[in-house]
Amino acid sequence: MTTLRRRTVLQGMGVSALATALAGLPVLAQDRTAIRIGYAVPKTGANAAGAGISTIPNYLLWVDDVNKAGGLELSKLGVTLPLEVVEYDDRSTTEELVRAIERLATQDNVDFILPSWGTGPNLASGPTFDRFGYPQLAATAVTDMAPDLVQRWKHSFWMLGGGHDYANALVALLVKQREAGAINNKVAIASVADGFGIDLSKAATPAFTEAGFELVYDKTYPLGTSDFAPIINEVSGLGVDTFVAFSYPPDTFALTQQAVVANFSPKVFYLGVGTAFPIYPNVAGPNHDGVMGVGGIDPDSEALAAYFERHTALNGQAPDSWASAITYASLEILQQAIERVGDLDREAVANEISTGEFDTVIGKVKLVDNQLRALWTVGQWQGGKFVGLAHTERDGARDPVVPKPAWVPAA
Amino acid sequence: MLLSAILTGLVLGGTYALVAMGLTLQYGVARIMNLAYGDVIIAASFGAFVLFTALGINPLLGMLVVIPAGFVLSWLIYAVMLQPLARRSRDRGRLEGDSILATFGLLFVIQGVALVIFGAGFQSYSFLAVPVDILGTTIAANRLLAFVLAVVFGLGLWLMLTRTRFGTVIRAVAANPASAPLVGINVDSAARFAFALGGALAAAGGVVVSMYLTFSATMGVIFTMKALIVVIMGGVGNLMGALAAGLILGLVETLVASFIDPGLTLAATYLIFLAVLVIRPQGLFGKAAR
Amino acid sequence: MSLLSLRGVTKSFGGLTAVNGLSFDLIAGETVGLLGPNGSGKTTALNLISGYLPVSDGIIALSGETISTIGPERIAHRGVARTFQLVRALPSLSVGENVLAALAFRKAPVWGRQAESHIERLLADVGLAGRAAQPADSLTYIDLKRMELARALASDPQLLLLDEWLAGLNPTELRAGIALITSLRQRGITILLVEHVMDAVRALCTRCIVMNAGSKIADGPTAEVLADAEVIRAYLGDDHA
Amino acid sequence: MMKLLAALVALAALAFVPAFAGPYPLGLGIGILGYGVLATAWAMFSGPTRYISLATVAFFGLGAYTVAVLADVLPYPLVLLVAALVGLVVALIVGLATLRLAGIYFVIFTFGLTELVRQLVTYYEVNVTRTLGRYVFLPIGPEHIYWQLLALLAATLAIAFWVSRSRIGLALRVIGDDPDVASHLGVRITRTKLTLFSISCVIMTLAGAIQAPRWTYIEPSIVFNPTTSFLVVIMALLGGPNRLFGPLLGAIPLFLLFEWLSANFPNHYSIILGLLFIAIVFVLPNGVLAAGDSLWSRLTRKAVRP
Repeated sequence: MTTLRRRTVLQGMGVSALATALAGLPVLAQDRTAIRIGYAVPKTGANAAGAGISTIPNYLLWVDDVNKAGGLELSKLGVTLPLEVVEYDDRSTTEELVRAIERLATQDNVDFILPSWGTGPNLASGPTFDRFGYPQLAATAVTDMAPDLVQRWKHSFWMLGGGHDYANALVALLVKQREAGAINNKVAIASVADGFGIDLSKAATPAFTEAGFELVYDKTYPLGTSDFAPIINEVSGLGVDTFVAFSYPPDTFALTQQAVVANFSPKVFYLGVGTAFPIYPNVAGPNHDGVMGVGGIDPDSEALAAYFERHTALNGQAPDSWASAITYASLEILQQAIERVGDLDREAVANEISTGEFDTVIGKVKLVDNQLRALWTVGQWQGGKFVGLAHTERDGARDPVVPKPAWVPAA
Repeated sequence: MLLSAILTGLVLGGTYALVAMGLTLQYGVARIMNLAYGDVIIAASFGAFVLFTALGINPLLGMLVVIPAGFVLSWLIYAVMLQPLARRSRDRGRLEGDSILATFGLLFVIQGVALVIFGAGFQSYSFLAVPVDILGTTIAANRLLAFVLAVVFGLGLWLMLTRTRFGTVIRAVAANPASAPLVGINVDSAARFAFALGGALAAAGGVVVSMYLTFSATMGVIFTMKALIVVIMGGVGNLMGALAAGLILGLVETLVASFIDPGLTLAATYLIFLAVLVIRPQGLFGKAAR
Repeated sequence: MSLLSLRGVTKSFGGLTAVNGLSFDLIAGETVGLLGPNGSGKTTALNLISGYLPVSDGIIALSGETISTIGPERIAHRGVARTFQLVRALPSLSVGENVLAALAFRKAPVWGRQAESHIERLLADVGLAGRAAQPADSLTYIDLKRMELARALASDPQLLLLDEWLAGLNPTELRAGIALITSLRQRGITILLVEHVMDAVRALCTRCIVMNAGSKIADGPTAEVLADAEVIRAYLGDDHA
Repeated sequence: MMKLLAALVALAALAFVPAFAGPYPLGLGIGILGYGVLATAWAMFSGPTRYISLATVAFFGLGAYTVAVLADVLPYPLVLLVAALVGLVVALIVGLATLRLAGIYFVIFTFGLTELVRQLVTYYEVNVTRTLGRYVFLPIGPEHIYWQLLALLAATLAIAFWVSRSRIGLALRVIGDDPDVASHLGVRITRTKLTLFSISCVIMTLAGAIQAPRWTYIEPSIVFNPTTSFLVVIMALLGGPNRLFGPLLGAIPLFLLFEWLSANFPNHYSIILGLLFIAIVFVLPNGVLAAGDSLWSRLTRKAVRP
């Protein structure tokens, strides 16, 4: 891991030196030695942990994969070029991110820019991508605004769905369980008071009500809450079979531990971001089995298994089972679009991304209205894998295990 | 329900108090507003994490390594970096400004080292996450442990400060650094020791917190600010104040979450903090400025 | 007509009563010494008059108007200026700015070009002519005291409270200091001075008030008061009585 | 008079920067101006009084939020006016609440206040509007933001200059040195502190409001980021908070340093930055300008000596 980092640093330094040398010169095809990929990601600050799991390792893996394969073939230019990276730390602030993208676009003259991590940063950098005509492959943004945003920013692509997708899928899944008599009618929801939690709870609350569920608890808690004893204690006395938390990583883990300690073991235990993280089984111990959450993967896909292996080998950690594979798939889409266009014409590449069909680790993908609609929406830990239970488009989902196994008290 | 909320709140408050006591010692005696305090906590969490996951050492035993390490590290930080600043500043305002800048730098250094070694991701392990039943309320053993340690350390420190000669020296320096040398006290070494002791307490807090909280290299500042709030609310340099303020904040947070709305817990925390300062500008247990 | 009058003024800190039922009057133009052993409440009395501390009980009036219920800045605007027991210069300001600070915020403020001549004259009065630009924290102790006096005078006071202003001076400086205060008296400023230097008290004060343990134990012409046995006992201890 | 002319010429020259600077230099310009305004406004109150305020981002964020809420409802100049009013009202409340606080208590109070504001805005958005995150789609390009910030910076410097020459500036310095002496000299402490604090906070609020359109998307964790408050303090302290151009001259090199470090050492940014801060405290104990002064005086002294 350390050696890898050192290499990227050297690479980054080399690139910026080169950029300074080349500044102002027109970049001609025959002068090219590489395809320049730029990104600004949070390496420090509040978003660093999230980006360190879903975004940065996949960027590294993709560059490594492409370069090991000899680079990208640009048929119109008659060359095959390796990828060269210019990376910046956006320090988890929007202001830095916007400026870094301006810099990548106009100083470093990179060919393509990869987006930062998270919904807010992707929304905030949308106009800047648009202004410089770079396609934006937002693989870690969950927003119901996507249909409007693609109208506003023609070359933006939204890959992780919106709050309604996840909420509706969850409700549909639970309706079936209720009809099968596996769970009762009572549901408790706790949501983190941040963009993600609110988007999902806003979609879920009416969906649950319309489906005839009784919402006996529906509250938010602030970002940064560390003690969930009050919430779990209250919910455990309400007789719910279904507990839903639209939570963020540290809360996701804390909620699990608190529920185990309080021996609150509802038949359906659903959590938000972080459930699909490879670290989750370490946190929850044997109790991870049967926990549901956002995301999921196809456990039978060989391409995905190979991706997991390569990712683990390069980064020293497994990818998460939600946004990681989609992030990697977004890069594969970019890669294939570039190769099909045969040069670095961003307009043409963006059009190809809009209209083409691509073969990725998550299967065959065709964007609908610039959005990835083929998504795993609900997953569950089964046999050590976070398998998909519900998919927006395709079958082949695993059946949920309801009730989940009862908690095993920690030793 | 009320009893349960109160117990849970006290236990949560115990963590806050434990985390804050070291800082109140550092600020109260050494006059250093240590912005890197939370990063020392996180460093200790990483220490306990590595000992536990790589070497299989129980965090309670791990404390025997991590706490002295925290002491030595803080001792060195003070001796190398802060002592020259303390010596050259004539007045307290100057040292405050300098120490803010210097420890702000230190914060980045510790965080940067942790980022290089451990990456930015979340770390977590599970230890003593077993339920303990107290008066019908289920509490996680690791959180209970934090509370017990807060009380033990608080009591131990209080005894040390009030019953030993060394404690008298520390209190003299805290009360009046200018005149302490007149009675033959070496202010430098007292301040250095207090700063190191504060670091040891931070390390203890870090180990305990790591047992039940998910942490990452960039989370130090959250602990710093929480600790500062507790310290200021209790009255700078006052151990009992830190303990009381920690418990109050824990109680408020839990009671609001249980009976009003979990969405308002942090707002209530800050509101209480601000209200205390508006009514008592020197904190709960602090002495008036004049 | 009395300029300042105290009636039953009391100040307690918690359980400790520092000033207890203090009453006296100052006639305009007088220079009065406030004497007493350490801890007898003299400085507290000055602090109460200048509004630095609020009274616990009693009334302080200036020219017949109560000032014990208003804050120090409004008392200053009524014409009360003071120096502090330990000199309190404004260290980040220059000598001239220290004086300007008083000119600028007094009842009839002086500011800008006009203030410069005032500053120069006030500094010349206390023997600091031509030193306006010097940083205040570079002055010697006696010069700091001079500057503090110039600052107090810049407020254009009717009543000047001097808290051990002559303490810590060498004999030459003391003579100069006494001469300076004498010149103020001649300008018609009423002066209340807390002082331990007896020679100065004899030279300057027409009248003395003596305090012990928070209460007034003597009040009268200087020579009489200083001869009073009780005063000597309170002041110098039983051995001298 | 010459100085004023020079300042006006410099201002006019800076106003032409967007005409030939590319988007990235313009972005740098916006960043520098933004922090320059915040640091200068911060120092206006905190420099002379030495009250270290961490509430900068509370006002900055309030400004940004005001724009986000009202951008579709009111014409832009009116939105800015409302933002300034919001800043003023909050500043007066905060100012009154903190009157009795000093030193570290003031520092942490202002920090807690920022978090409280952020929590309350979040709670309101979550429970009343049921949405977190707002969009600001205003036809205001980077060059407009640049010009507005430049104008704000010019105004801020002009106010700071006026304050330093006026009675209220002197009053603030006297209070900073010794509040007891100040009150005995007739300085109205409450009024002075409140006035300056409010002016400083209104400027911060406007700085946030002006920059809001640049981000398009606004949520509490973006605009109430406490790091901003810390950076402003560090910049002002570095440059020397008691000089007119001190905070600005602290903001420029630090801002460029951050930029350079994050571009060239994205993976070791934190460590290098931290070590630099520590080095700065040791090498330049009184700020950049003071260091420049003492260097200058040393040089001239040498030159005078035979």
